[in-house]
Amino acid sequence: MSQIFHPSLNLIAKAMVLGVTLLLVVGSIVSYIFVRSPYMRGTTIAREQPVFFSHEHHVGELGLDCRYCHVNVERSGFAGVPSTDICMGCHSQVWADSPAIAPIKESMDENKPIAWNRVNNVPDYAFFNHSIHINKGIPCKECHGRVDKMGWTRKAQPLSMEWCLNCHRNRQDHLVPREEVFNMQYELPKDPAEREALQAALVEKYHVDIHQFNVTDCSVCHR
Amino acid sequence: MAASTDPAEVPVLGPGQTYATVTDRVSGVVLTKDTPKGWLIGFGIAFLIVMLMLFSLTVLFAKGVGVWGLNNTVAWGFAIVNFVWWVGIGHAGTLISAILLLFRQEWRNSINRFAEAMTIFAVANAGLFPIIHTGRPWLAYWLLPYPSMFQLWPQFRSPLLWDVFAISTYVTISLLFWYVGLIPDFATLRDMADNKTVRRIYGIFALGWRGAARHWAQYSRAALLLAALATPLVVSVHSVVSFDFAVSSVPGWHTTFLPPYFVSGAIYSGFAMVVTLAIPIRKFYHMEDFITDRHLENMAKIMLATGLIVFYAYIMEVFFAWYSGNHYEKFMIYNRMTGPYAPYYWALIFFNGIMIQLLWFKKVRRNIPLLFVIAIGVNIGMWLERFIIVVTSLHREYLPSTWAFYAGTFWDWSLYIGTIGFFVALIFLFLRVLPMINMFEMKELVHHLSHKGEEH
Amino acid sequence: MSESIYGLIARFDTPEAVVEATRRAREAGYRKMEAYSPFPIEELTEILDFKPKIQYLVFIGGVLGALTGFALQYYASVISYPLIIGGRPFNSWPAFIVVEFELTILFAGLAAVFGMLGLNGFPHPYHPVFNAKDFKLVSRDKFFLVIESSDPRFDAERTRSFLESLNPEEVTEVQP
Amino acid sequence: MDEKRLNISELRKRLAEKTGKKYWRSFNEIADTSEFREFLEQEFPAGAAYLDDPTGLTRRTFLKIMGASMALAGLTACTATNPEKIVPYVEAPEELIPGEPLFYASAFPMAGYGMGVIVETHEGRPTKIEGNINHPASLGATNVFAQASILNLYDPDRTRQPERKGLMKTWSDFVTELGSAQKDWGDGEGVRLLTGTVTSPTLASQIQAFLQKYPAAKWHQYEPAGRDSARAGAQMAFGDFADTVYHFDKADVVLSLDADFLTSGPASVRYAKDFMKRRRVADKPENQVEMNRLYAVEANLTNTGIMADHRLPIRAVDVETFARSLAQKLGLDVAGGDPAKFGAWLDAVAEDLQAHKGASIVIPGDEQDPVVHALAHAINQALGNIGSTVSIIEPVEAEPMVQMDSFAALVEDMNAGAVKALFIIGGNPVFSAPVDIPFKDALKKVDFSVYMGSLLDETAVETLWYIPRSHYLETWGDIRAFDGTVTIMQPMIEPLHQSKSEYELLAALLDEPDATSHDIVKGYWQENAGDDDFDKWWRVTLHQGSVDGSEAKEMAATASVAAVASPYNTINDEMEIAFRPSPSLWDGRYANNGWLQEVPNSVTKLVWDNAALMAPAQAERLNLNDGDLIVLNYFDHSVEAPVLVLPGHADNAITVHLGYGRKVIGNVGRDVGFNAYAIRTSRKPWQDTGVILTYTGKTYELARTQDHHLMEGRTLVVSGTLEEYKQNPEFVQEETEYEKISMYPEFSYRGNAWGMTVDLSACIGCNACVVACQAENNIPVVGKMEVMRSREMHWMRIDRYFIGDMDNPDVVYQPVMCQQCEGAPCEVVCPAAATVHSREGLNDMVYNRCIGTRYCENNCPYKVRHFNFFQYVDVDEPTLQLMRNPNVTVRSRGVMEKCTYCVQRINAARITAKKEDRPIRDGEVKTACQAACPADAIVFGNIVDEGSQVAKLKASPLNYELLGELNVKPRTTYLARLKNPNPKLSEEV
Repeated sequence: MSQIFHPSLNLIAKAMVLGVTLLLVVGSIVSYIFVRSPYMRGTTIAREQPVFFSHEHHVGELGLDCRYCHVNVERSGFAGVPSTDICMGCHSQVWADSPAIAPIKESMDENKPIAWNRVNNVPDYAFFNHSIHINKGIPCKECHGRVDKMGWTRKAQPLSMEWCLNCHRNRQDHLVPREEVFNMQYELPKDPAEREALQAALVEKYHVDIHQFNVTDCSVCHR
Repeated sequence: MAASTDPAEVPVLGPGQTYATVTDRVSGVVLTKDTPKGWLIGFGIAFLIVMLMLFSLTVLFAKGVGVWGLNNTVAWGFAIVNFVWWVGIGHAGTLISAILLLFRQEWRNSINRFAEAMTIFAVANAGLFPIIHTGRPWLAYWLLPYPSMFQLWPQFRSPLLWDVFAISTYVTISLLFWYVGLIPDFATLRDMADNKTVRRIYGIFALGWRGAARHWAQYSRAALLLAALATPLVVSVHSVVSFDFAVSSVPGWHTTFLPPYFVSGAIYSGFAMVVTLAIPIRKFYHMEDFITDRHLENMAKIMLATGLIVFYAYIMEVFFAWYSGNHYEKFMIYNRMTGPYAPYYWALIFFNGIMIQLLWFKKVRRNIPLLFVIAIGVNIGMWLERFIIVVTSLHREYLPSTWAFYAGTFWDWSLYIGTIGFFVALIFLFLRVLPMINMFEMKELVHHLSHKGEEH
Repeated sequence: MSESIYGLIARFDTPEAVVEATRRAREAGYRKMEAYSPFPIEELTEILDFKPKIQYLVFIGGVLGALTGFALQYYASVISYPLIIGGRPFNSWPAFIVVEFELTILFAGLAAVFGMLGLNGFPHPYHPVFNAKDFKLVSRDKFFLVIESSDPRFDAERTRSFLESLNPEEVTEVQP
Repeated sequence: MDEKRLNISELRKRLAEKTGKKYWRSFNEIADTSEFREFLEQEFPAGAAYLDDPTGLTRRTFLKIMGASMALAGLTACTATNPEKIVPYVEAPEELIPGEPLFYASAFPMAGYGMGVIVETHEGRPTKIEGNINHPASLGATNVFAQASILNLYDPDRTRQPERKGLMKTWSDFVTELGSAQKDWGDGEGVRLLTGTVTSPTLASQIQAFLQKYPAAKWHQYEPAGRDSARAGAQMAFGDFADTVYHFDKADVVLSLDADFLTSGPASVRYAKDFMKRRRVADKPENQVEMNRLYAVEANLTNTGIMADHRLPIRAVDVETFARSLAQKLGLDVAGGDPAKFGAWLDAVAEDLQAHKGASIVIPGDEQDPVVHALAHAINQALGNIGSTVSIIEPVEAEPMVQMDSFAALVEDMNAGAVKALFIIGGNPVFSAPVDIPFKDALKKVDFSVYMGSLLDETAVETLWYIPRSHYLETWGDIRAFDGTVTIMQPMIEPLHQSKSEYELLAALLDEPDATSHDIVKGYWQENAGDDDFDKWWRVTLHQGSVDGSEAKEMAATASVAAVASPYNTINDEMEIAFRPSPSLWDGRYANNGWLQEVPNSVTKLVWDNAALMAPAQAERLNLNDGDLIVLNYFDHSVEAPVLVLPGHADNAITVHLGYGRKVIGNVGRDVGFNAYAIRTSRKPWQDTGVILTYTGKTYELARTQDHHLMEGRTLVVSGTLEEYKQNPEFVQEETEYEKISMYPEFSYRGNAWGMTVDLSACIGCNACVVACQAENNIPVVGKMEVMRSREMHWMRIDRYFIGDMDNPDVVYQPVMCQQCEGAPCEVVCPAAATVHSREGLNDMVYNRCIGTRYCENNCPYKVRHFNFFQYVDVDEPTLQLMRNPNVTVRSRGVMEKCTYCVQRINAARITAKKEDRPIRDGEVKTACQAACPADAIVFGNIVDEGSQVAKLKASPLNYELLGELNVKPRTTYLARLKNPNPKLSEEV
């Protein structure tokens, strides 16, 4: 009887078996990492806007307070995008006739709102409330990053459920004093002991509920 | 020989069979160039029905499960009925190859191959239903435990999740078991074929099997262990399926004896399906020498035994309802017997309880056409049983204000019939490209028989 | 030339013959040999004094499965994301038994199959023995005994005559 | 938005593509595709008014894109790769905080009367109606109509702009044509005004001005389901028009003469509140429990009849006889009674009433004949109730008149050709006119006819001009409540379409076509407020939602017995036909409201249809069954109607509901049910004998949300009598005692524990909760077909069971919503962990995790879970997106949904409380159903806080768990239903 396969196939066949197994393992690891990558979470893209607006300039250089434009962030679940008249508050004098301001003027004159592009977007079925986070001492930069260093605004955090949970389950580690919430430069004490003491105190002060044996209630965000 | 009266006289193998003849007869069916007319016609019809199934599925996905007869009271219908029915059928194969192997039942050798094939095809159908019956099937993968970005896991207390594990394990093990059994036969086909490509193809699947004694040793041991594992698996799978109901709080579902009841029911319907297939196949391919009346009779006996267990379960159900003194349980049974679905219930009792009693008589067991009819009847009866359990329990539950009715729509039926077509189509393909009978085990049988000093 | 061949192969018509032949060859002190048959013959295994190891793998597989099963469920429902489900405890182990059981079977089963294939060195599409004359009948109705040239006692002439003495149907050389 | 006007020829082209639709309806449908969207996308619709209004009206300018993007909380996650637009205001209105709701006081007008409401708005979009606690007609509660009115505002079928003979026009076109028409009006001869009942002071003054300008012009009023009998009755008794106000909180014994005062009429909410004050016992200590007692005499089985401790089903025409017999028993000198006929029942009632002189009420139904009202007045007077439990007040209406006569007179003149210009404001008379008043034909004789209505309806297509009427949430206005209290209605939103208010129409008639409702209403009050600091008065009044001291004065009136001495009707034994306003569609005005079409009739559980209701005995005699099509023939007018057998209905009588069978209307209401107006006459508009009934042999499919009406001997609704309770307060506990064992240890929940009690003694089955829930939680409407497949989506339903004698059964209501079980069976079986428990004990339903196995639904013993078998929610229609509650996810196809205890409200309250570092106060969180309930039957709160009302109620011996034997530990529990039967008649109960 004659052979139907070439001797080399012995090795190749075995190699293939091994290869497939390997592929499965590596594949799953890669995909695990990939879906969480900045690329997939869109934290790399600085999104263009209809108006050339730079947080870096307004916050970093001019040192404007967040609340100057995001007026309701302490009162409302919805931080709020500044209405045109707020922009005009300054720009009716400052840079009044620079081309960069033109779109704002136009919006004012034509009574047409400016259509900004959403940067930080959570799915419609996830209900996030700014005011409570602000009021309990979660600093803006915790989620929005150092906007004072951003030209075009960029998504700073993955904003995935995993990410939300990890913070909610270690609330004390993210607290800062209420008055530092809007301060982009504020740094917690370097010394861990000091830092812990401070945050423990804040937990007391703001009545942050940290005794929840990891149970995170779904209906807090989904309803 | 088929006319012999004493079952012991009826051999499990026709006369004059040698290693060579066995090999040639069986592999011949596969390796022949000209496909039989009957096969082409049969497969053609089955294929058309598969098209119907695909159409039905398209409509389902496009519009939503609302196209079915479901409502807010009877939230499960045909999909789950068919699921349980198919899983049940999917039990005979592994049972025959595993349990009967452990018990060293020689007569299993000729039927285990296509019984296993049947199992896999049936379970494939079964697996389809739980997925498509969900409202958002494209998210069914959420039931697999993987590290998602929600950091959420499936809910391991849910019987439906147990199903996911039970069914997938069952499919995997059955497939492997089947394939392992096929390896030596692949080698045979490789060696028997004249066409080089054909030999190559079977050669690949044969993995280079060459019948070395040491290989056989590992092989038989592995097969034995697999059988030992598969046996509890078979039992567990349908027990788990029964948990879907037993674990719930629905009167008519919430019963502790459901697992044994379901398992025996599964074996019952499984064997019925094997008989339903074996009779025409052995006729069409003239395999009477391998699938003898002895086989059919033994299967008939098993049907009788399991059938009696099932019938007993029906009676117990009624007894418990009465004995429990629970209003809802009592009402449930009363409603089954006299409610809007009473005809189904009594039909079920007839098919699974009364008709089966005929098998007490050897004459009936030996009467092939009649046996065939009975087997078909049992298939129907077992489907009705699942329908009764699912629908009649749900449609009149605790609060009379929520009582409602359920009836399958065209889309329910088309999908059910479609899966039957799918099943048959796969069987046809199997018969064409794979040895329907395990050749090496048959040769082993020849060997044993020759030692018993019987045939040659 | 004796070095250039894989070994000598003898064809037999009946299982009894090959069993007998193998015994005799064994007694004659041959070790590097293998018998081939269309179906398993237990005597051969004994004669060749071969002990299958597969069962250990299966056991390990089973244990692994059980552990994975419980670990997975415990991690998911107690450590990673505990949820209040119908007021049941986070670690409702009675409910976890089913999945644990299924995984035990699954792992053990996989170990059995792939263990067997592995131990048998499959896939192994090319093997010298396929070169032997009429060897394809091994999967039909013939029985073969091969004595490999690598056996210390192997000698083209003497081994051939020895095989001839076992009244085979035919003795031929197996090219490597 | 003239530039948005449609090019007709272009429309015709598109029309060609559309088929099978009435041509002039399609105009609007097509119109609303592209142009209307565009219109919505602008922040300020072109030509919108009051941009610079000092009173901060800018807040009402709404913002479609942001609004919709928040409202459209669907189940689709946005990945980083599809950027979403986010649009701020141009000028931020100072008091508006995006993301935070605002609440404004206004009034819900119906049939001329107002009910004070508080409107919740999001980004200037009204989304929910709540009751106004300071308003006499509401006291914080609402009714089913008020709840559903929000949908009317956003109804996609609303007409977009004025039309002239089916062609799209604008207001200015109308004004021009009106001007030229007015030229030859002279003194107004032949100029007529037809309105519904008018109580609005502003509108009234405008009409007066109009009548002064055109002295020969006439003003007619017509309400198809109006209160003529009450007016005529008062006239009969007191010699002059007067209104009656009842004080149920002061009444120990109440007799209803065919009056469904608990759920029907302008004061029903208030009356239900007052009545229940005297009926709820669970919140009182066991030793001092007491209940009022209600007797009801009626033909149809109404909610009031169901609440009654004793109910006497007799034909509506026999009620007069009953009243006369009672009067005689009470020693009044009237004829025509037949005390023997009513036997012990009558004696007991009379005795009871006499025993409670000055503390009882005899209340006649608005649908009863005037004489019954007059009799009731006389009886109340004899019992000394007038002045104590019954007040006679000056008419609330601007111009009381017997409307049927006025309407008849108008049509006479029209037929005589004496009417050259007719202005119809609301009411849809072409549809609702009695058969013997041929309004439709008469209308053809009027050259210049103008109709103002909210939809293009039967009347709109017959008149020359049609002006879309602004919804009450779109316009300023004022209206009086049943007791005369005036509310100034403020708009919550810019008119969505080119609609106008009746004030603006009247202004146009007075040559001020550009006057805005705001100027008109504010102008009127500037003169009549009688307050020197008007701006303050205005702000305060708007804020509190009622004008101080505006309630009608009580008048000294003595009812004349002589007036009612002799019988008014000659009663025969022929079969009776009774016409009643539909509890869902009223006189038909709400026919295009999907919520109201699908809310189950609380008694029959019928949806999307009306039927000929008859007693079982009668159906048996005539060998008829549910759904059999019969022809009702009454004075050679006939209509085909399906039979519905209603236990407890009076024998030898048929009741039909008005308002169905609309032919010209939006997509929702067209051809739903049969039109009972087709056999209604002005001679006997409410009931008469002599209807002839023939079976057609055909049957018709009726959709009911409940097909089985008996409790099958199960302990579902536990009920007893006050006596039983007094003797053995524990009787409920004994009835619902079960051994409870569990394989697992008890789970200890932390923090707040939300729970609810439902008082079955209080529930009047009015459905306000059901619709409130629907509005609050974005619950879709599924339509008749789906209901027939038992796929309705209402998160809460009101189960209704009949007990005992078929001819006069005891009927019980049981509101059932998710019971929030601590040992929830649904959670255990969900493989995806899509329904789990929160630490506060809520059974959370996570839509976005649900894959739709429906296992939870099977395993829910209460069957309160509802599955989206199809994509039920309309996510395309722009106006409907504006209506959605932005705080509740809009569910998509294939997911399960259910009651959440209004978790969005709990969360809002929790956040507020946390910000203020305090616990959530009792009563701070009110679920939508609780807030709407006029009977305060539903109480929600924190059950671990002993101080909370819910905790107190759960401690009551009347408290029990539904299906307690299943040991699922529901957080919602029920308070057993108590009745207070008269011992003398108790064998009847």
